[in-house]
Amino acid sequence: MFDAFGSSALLHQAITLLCFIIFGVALFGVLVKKNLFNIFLAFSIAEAALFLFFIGNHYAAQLQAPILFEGLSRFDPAVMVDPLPQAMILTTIVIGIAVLALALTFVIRYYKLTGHMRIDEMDELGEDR
Amino acid sequence: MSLLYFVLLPLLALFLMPLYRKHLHIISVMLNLTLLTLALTCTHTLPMVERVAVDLPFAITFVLERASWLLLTLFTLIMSLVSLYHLRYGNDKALFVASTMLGVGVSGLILSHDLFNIYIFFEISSISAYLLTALNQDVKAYGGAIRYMIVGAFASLFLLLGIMLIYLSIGVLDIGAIAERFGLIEPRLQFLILLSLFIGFGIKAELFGLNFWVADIYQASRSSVGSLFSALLSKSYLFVLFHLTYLLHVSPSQLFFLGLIGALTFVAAEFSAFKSHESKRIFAFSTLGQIGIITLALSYADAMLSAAALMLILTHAVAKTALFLALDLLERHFHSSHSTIFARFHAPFLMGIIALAGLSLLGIPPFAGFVAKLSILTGLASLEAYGAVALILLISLIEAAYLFRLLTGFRQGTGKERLYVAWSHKLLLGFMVLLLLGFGLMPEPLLQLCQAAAASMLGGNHVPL
Amino acid sequence: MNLKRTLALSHLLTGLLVSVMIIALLGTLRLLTPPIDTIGETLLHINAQSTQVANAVTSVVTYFRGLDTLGEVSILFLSIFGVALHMQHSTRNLFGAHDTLLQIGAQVLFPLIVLFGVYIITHGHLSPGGGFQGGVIIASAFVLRFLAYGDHYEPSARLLTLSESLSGAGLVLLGVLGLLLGDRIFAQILSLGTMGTLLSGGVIELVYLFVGLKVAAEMTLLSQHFIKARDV
Amino acid sequence: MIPFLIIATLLSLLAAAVMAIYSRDPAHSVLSYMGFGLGSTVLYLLFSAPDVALTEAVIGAGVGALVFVVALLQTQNKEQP
Repeated sequence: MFDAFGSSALLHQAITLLCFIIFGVALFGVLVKKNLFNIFLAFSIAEAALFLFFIGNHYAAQLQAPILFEGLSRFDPAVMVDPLPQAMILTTIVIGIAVLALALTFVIRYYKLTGHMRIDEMDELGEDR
Repeated sequence: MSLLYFVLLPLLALFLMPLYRKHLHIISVMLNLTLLTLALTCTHTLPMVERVAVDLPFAITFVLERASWLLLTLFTLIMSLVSLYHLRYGNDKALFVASTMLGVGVSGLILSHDLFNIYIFFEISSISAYLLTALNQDVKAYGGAIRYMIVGAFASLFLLLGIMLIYLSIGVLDIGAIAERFGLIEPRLQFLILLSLFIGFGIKAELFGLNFWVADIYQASRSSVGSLFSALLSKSYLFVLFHLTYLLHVSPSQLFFLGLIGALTFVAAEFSAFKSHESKRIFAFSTLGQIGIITLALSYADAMLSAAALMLILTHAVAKTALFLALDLLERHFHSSHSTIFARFHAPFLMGIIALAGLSLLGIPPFAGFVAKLSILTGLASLEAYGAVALILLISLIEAAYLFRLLTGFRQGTGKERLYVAWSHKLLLGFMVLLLLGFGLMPEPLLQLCQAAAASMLGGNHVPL
Repeated sequence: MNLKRTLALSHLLTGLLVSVMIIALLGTLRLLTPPIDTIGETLLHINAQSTQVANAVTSVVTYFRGLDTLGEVSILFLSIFGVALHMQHSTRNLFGAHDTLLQIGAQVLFPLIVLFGVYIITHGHLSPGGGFQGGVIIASAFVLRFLAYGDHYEPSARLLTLSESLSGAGLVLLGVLGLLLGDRIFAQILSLGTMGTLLSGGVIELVYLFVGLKVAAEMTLLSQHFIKARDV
Repeated sequence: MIPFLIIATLLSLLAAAVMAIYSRDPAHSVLSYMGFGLGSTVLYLLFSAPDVALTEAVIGAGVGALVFVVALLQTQNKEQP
């Protein structure tokens, strides 16, 4: 029964489906949660789901990491995973954490100034002051 | 001359900041003037193509052609003007870092031809915009910045999704190469990719349905920052959106959809501006209105209309910068930006600047704004899009109504304060208005530049491999 | 306009767009087929002769797409600058622990963790890891000290910003040097060495060294500012 | 064997994501978020991307969790003096 996912196409579809369920759950959380803390957490998870989707779709059972170890002697796309998506995701993870730290800084400062961090009570902007 | 200097020089200036932390305002002016000079010296060597790292056709490529050169010059000019304006206010570290990075982000956005690289510059410009919004460090600023971060996170999420889907289906990132292979993708997947790219760039370019946040952000930030947002940020995203649209040869129905979005943006923004009484919100909505017209004009993918739209981008950016900088002077004095402050001061020069820039924004004859709007209208008429002509004329009446309401505010009120305006600021604002007047009286050279730019933008400017 | 109504409207609109996207996505899942020849595979082919680096991901990150890494480093700089700006004047450490055992443990572990971070950075071109990962590991050694000593441990913020800025400037100067001596950013101005040895890859190693130093300083600054409460 | 490990890890990630986002207690959220980071590290290893796995471990699960924990502490000590 372990051969059921032997074809990588089926595995890719399962990975894609699950990752997009996580993505959808997280985006739904962004829309319904009112706490800024949970909103940014949900964004972070949605981003991570996209990363998993991207890396997962480049995986295949016969492929190895794009690093020359003892067993391997040359770079060959037939036995190695595509390195570019990994480099892209590496970059994007760092960007994600940078944005997250800045966002949480703003949330903390906002909380210190107003005493709450609920998005539906943020009403300091608008027409009449 | 390498195109990478537009990115590397500001970064070097930023990273060396601890060495001259007392003179950041002077460094900022010098840096921006240097970049402006560099941009101007590129005029004779267009188009320029530069590959980063390897000489492969699919490596990261920086391209400077007529259209992006026009925008790059505009951006460096506006950055120089804004940094000159801030020269009087002394050393401001946060403003220096955030505005310099904004410059890096927008120049990278229009120069780069690699989609993932565009994403990086997209993030750079977004983060500097968040920092610029939170510059005042009060409740309003943090509230605005948090809202901006939430919509910005949505935008970057969908842009990332679009890029991933493109790489997963055709395996390239260079936008010229994507244009070549885009037809190989299954049509439904094509639609999905276009939709995610549209959501990503549309949110940031402040298009209808995705722009509910814009007025709040402008209101939360300083007026001088508003000039950067309105002149640089939204324009660069709009440029990338349409660059991709033209390159990918989207179907006529999708172009029509973009035009419809543009028209809706225009109508909704002008009505909101009419209802508003907060001057920063009014200018924000008026920026949205101009973006609507530009989107409408660009969506016809017609040489003459695109040239007119580029002209409108240029004149609108200069006029809005002048307006926002004048408003910043008022805001620094009165600590408020409600439109009633217009009745509380007496300063003939400043009032004249606001009136003249407002007239150019509206498109009144001796100014450059008139030439731009007229060529958009004649272009639409030559395509027999009389509905669009009627719409623009009709809604412009609303624009006229609220701008005149704002300007007549000068004549009301008693017990006016005399407002002192420094000579340097008078020179700066006067220069901008003279620029508008000059290009309004002699529009030919600018129109020719815009036509050449539109031709290269519509021609798809495929990079020779 | 009423703010609550605007918010509700915006939620409705974004929700609508998102649900359309999700439905469309679930329908088009099966259409995704892996491409035949990607740029990544081309890069893998030319990796051996153009960089002499055993870890292909490293060579892509630092050489083929070095500009992305430069942008990423500047994003990190920008974000940490914002954190430091908005969290300055913080006084009280949130973790005021004075556990002797924890302090001894921190004393013992500190050099080991730093050494491990340096190993990860300098072997980035041979094995998994590199500047970002190693930098964060080094920073974690400082975080351990913050936790153990509370308010009694304070690395010089000036030194940290200086090392962050100078390593960033070094990275940019390396790019400019590549532009001036070679004809492109991060051009190989050093000899490549032989693949698999510690001194291989030429400029790549220098790039990761600068990145590692910068990330270590930045992450230390980040945690230093974050774990202090500011009472407004 | 590995495909089933991948699917199982993804399913547990889904559970962690739901816990992290929809839990009412922020402490549970942060713990589940850490779990999510560790799970995705395992997944990247299974996908033969050790570089990304290392990055996710130190940056995603390490720094991300630190940032969230500190934000949690900073925004709670006002309510319980």
